[in-house]
Amino acid sequence: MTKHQSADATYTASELLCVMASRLLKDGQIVFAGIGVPLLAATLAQHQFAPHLTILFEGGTIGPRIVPGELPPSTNEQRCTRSANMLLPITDVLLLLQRGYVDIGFMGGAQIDRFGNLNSSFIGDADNPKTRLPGTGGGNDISSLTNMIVAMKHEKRRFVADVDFITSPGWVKGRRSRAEAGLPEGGLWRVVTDLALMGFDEDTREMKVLALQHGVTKEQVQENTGFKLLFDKKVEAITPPTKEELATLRHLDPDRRFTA
Amino acid sequence: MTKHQSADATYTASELLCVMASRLLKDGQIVFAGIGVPLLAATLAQHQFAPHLTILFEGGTIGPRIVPGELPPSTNEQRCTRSANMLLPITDVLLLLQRGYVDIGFMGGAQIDRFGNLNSSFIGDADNPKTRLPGTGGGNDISSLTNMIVAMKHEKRRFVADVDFITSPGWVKGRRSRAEAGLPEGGLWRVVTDLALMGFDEDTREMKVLALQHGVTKEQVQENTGFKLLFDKKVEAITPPTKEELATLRHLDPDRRFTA
Amino acid sequence: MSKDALVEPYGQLRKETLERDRGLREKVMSLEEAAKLVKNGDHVALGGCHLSRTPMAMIWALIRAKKKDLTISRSIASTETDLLLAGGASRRVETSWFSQGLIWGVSKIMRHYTENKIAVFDEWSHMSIGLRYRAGAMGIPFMPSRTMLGSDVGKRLGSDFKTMTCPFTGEELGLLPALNPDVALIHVQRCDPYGNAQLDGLQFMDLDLCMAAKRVILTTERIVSNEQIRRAPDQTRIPFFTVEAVVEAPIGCAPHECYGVYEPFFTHLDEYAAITSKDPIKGAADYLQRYYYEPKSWSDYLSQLGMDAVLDACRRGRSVHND
Amino acid sequence: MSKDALVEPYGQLRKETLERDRGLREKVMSLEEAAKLVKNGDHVALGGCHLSRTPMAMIWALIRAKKKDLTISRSIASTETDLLLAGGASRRVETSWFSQGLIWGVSKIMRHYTENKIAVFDEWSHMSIGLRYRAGAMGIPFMPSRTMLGSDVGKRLGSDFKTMTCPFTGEELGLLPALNPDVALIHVQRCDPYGNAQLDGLQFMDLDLCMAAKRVILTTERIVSNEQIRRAPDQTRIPFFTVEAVVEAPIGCAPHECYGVYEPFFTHLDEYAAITSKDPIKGAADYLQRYYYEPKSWSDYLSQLGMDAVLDACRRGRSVHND
Repeated sequence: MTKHQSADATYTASELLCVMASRLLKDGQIVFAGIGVPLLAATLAQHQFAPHLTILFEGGTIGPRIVPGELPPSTNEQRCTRSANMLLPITDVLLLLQRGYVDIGFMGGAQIDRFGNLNSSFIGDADNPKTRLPGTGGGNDISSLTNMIVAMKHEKRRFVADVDFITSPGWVKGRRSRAEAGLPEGGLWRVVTDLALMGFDEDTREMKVLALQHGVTKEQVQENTGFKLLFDKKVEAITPPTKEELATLRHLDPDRRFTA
Repeated sequence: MTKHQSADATYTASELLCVMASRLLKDGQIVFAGIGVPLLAATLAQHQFAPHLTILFEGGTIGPRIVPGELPPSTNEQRCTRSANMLLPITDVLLLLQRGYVDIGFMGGAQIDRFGNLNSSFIGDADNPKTRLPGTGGGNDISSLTNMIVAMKHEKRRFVADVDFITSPGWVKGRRSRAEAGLPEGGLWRVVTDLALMGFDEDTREMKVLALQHGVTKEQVQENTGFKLLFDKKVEAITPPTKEELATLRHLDPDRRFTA
Repeated sequence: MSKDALVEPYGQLRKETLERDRGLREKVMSLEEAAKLVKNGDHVALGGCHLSRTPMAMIWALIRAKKKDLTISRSIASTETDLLLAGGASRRVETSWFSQGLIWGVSKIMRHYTENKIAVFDEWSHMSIGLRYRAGAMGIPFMPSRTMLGSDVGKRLGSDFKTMTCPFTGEELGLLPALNPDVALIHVQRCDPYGNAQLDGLQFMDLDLCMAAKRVILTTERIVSNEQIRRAPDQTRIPFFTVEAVVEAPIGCAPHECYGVYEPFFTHLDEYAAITSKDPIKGAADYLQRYYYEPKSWSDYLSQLGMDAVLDACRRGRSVHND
Repeated sequence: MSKDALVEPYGQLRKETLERDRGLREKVMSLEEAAKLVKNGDHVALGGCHLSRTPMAMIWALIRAKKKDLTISRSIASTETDLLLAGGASRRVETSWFSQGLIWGVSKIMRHYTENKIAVFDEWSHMSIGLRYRAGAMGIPFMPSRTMLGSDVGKRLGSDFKTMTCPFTGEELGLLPALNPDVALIHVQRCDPYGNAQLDGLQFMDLDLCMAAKRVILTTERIVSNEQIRRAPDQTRIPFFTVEAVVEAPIGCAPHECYGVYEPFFTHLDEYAAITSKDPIKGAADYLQRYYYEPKSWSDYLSQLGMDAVLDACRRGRSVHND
C-alpha cells in the first residue's frame, strides 16, 4: 500500500481518491454511485458539505444513509438500503439516467484512454483475451447517459492511448464522435487519480490535466500515463486531504474495506 | 323494463344476459371483465361452477372477490379490490393482455356490426357526430389482444351492417383482414343477447346465430338485426336461467344496480 | 417549444430536467401557491383513474384561479374533466374514456363541448395512453405496441400514431409517441415535505406520470415526516425529485374516492348527474358557483358537501381495511 | 423452436402462454420435483442480483440433477453462475457483470471457462438486460433505448443489437431484442401455495422476469395462506398465473442474502474466493463435492455452512428492520 503524506496527515491512495472526488460534488445533486470509492466519496460529501445530495445505487436505492462501519459488498445488498427514501427495480433506477434526472455518474475504472473511454471487459483482443474482466455492469449505461466522474489509481498500464475495448464510452474517438454515435450530451467530465485531476479539452475531447495532487509534478503525471496528456494553461495545486475529511472517511470505513 | 319469463322464473333482460354469458366461461380461465354485466357474469360463474376462474379488472385488480351488494361503480374503485390476489398499475394489467395471459375479454357494447366490430365512440360521422360517446376505454386493447365475449341488448339500432366507427376491432372487414391489420389471433368469439347466442363464420367472419334464447324464433332475431344474419346448421335452444342462477345473481346484486 | 412537437426532442427534455432543482428540499405550500406553478396552455396530466384518487382539490384550485387553454390528459376522465371544460380551463382532452360513469350515462357536458366543437377530445386506447406516459417516463421517444391497429381509433389519430415493421420478427407494430406532460397532478394518501409519496391500493398510471412529467404537484391526505418514509422505503412509489409542490389537502379527492380513506360521495354524484344532465351549461354553472367559486377554502367546499356525507364516505372508505 | 430465433415470434409466444394452466391451483412441490421442470438446453433466467435474493436452493438442485446446456441470464452474475459453469450445467451466460464481487477480485472460474472458450459470456449493459426482460414481459419484440451506442459492447453483439432512426424525432436509437426465458428462478420472502408472491425490499428485475418467462419456479422462505396474501394485495409483486412451481426453501439464498431475513455469509464467501482463486478447477470441484453433491438435503447443505453462520447471517439480516 502506497502511503501519501501532506504537512499534517498520512493517507492511502484510496483515501486520497475519496477525498478529492467528494470535493467535485455539489449539494443538491443526484449522484449515481458505484461501489467502493464512489460510494464513500459521495457519502463523505454528504457528511462534509452536501446534506441534500442524493445517492442512487444500481441495485435500486434512492437516497440511502450509509451506516458507518457497515459498508455493503456491492450496491445490490440490503446494506445499501438503510433509511433510504425509496427502492425501485433495477431497470427503473437505471432509467432515471435515461430520463435525465441524474447530475453525475461516479465509477471506478480499470483502464481508460485519452478520450475517456473505459474498459472493464477484456484485456487484449476481445476474441482471444489475455484476461476476461467482469464486464460493464451499469457502467455503459451510466457513461452513456450522464456526466461522469471516474476515480482510479494513476498507472501507465491503466492510462492507455486506446483502450482494448470500449466498455463505457467517454468521448469515443474525440471531437463530435460521441454525439454522432447517437449518445446524448454528458460524457466523461472528470478523472480523479492519486496524481491529478483531469478533464477533457472542449474541442478535441482529449484528456487534459487541470490540477495536481499535493507534491506531484507534471512530469510525474505524464510519466505514469501511456499517452501524451494535455495540460491546462493554469494547472492548479490541489489542497491535500484535511484532518476533518480523513477523520470522517475513517469513521465511515473503519475496517478500511475500500480505503486500504 | 322488459320482463322475460320461463316455465319457472321471471327475469330481466340484463339478468338473462348475465346468466347466459356466465355459462360461456370455464373454470381456471383468466377473464378480463368490464363493469356491469361482464363483472356480474364472471362472478356468477365463480359462484356456480368456476371457483378457480380469475377476474381481471382494468383498474389494476387481479382475482378479487366481489362482495354481494357492494358492486363497484366502475372497475377502478376500491370496491373492485376486496380480497384480491394482487394489484397492478393500469398499464401493466392491460399489458397482461398483450403478453397473452388472458383467455377471455368480456365487455358490453353500444353498437356492433356483422363482423363484430364495436363502436363506443361516435354515433354518426366522427367529424360531425350526432352523439359523442364516452370512447374506447380498454375496449380497443381488449378486443385487439384476446378472444372476446360481448353481452348486449338485441336491438336493430345496435346491430348494424357497418358500425359508424370501429372503436374496438372484431373481424374488421371479415376474412383475413384482422390478421392483415397486424392484430394477433383472438377476436370476437361470442355475442350474447337477450334473443340469441352468436359466433362468427370461420371463413367469412360474418355473424352467425348459434343458439336461441328460450321462446325466441330465428325470425325474431333477424327482425331485430340491421343486417342479414347467418344461422348455424344446428341452431340450439338455450336453457333458460335456472332458479339457482337467478338466486345467486340476485344475491350478488340485490339493489339491481346492473340487472334492472 | 414543447407545444409544437408531438414528442419533445430528447436534448430539450434532458436540459429541462437537469435545470430543475432536484435537491432534497421542503416544498410544502398552499393550493393557491401550487396553482401558480401551472401556466395557461400547459399540458396537465391527472393522476388516479375515473372516480379514484382524482386530484380534485388541485383541479378545484386551478378552476378558481381561472386557468385557460390547458390540455388535459388522463387514463379515464370523469366529472373533474367535465368541470375543467365547463370552468373554461381546458379546451382539449386526451383520454380513453370520458364520462361520469356507466351507471350515470354519457356525460352531457362532454357531449355539449365536443359535439359543438368547443373542445377537442382526442381518443387513444387505454393502454396506449398508459404506454405514452411510460415512454415519457423512460426517456424514449416511442413505445411499440399491438393495439389500435385495424381500428378507426388508430386511423383518426393520423400521423400521431405510426406503424413499423419489426426488424427482429417482421411483425407489424404500432408506435405510440412519448408523452411528457408539463404538469402532473397526483393525490396520495401520504408523503413527506420533500415529496416522497407512499400510495396504498390501486396505483393507476401515477408512477409513470410522475417520472414523465416536467413538474409534479402532489396533494396528500396527510404530510408525514421524512423519517417515517425512510422506515419503509419499499413502500415509496413517487421519488421526491420529481415533485415541485406538496399540498396537504384532506379529503382531497371528494366527491371521488381515495383508496382506504373514503369511497365516492355517491349521493352527491347522483345530484351532479341530475343537474348536469338536465342542462349541461346552466347545471355546470350552478354547480361551479356553489362548489367552486363561493367556498372560501377547501374545508369550506367540504362543508358544502356536508359533514354527514364526509363521515359516510370515510366510513365506507375505511371498510377496505376490514376483514 | 424458441432456440432458433433471437426473439420468439409473437404468435408462438401467445400460443405457449395460453396453453399453460393458469388457473388458481396449488403447485407446492420439492426442489427435486421442481428441477424436473427445467429441461436441458433451456434458457434459465435467475432472479435477484449479485449476492441478493439469488435462487440458490434451486440452482443447487439443478446442478445436483446434472442439467446440461442451460443458457443462464441474470442482471449481475456471481458465485451461483460460477457453479453453474463448474457443475457442467451451463456453457452460455448472458449478463452485464460476472464475478463474485469487487472486494474478492475477478472470478477465476469465469476467467477459466471464458478465456479457454469452454463457455460463452455475452455481455449486455445492465439496463439493456433489464429492458430485454421488460420487452418480453410486455409482449413486444423490442424496446428502444439510448445506451450501448458508440461502444464495443454494442458492436460485439452484432445483429442482436440493432439501431433505428425514430420516426417521431429523427433521433438514433438502439433496439433491444425481447427476451422470454424458458424458465425463471425466483426466490421470495413469502408466497402462497398458488404462487402469489410478496417481495420485501429490493425488487431487482424479478417482476419483469416473471412476466416474461414461460415457466416460473418460485422458492420461498415460507409459504403463507392465500387468505394472508389477499389481506394486502397491494404488496403482491408476482401473480400466481405466471408460476409453475412453489418450493419452500428456508435460507434458500445461502450463502447469498435475502432482504430482511439474512445477510450474505461473508466468511463462507471469503473461503469460497480463496479456494476458487487458488485453483478454479480443483477448487470448484472440491466445493461442489462438499456443498452440492454430498449433502442429503438443503437442510444438510445448511448444516455444512454451519449453525453459527446461519444464526449470524440471520441476525445481520434482520437488522434492516431495526431503527
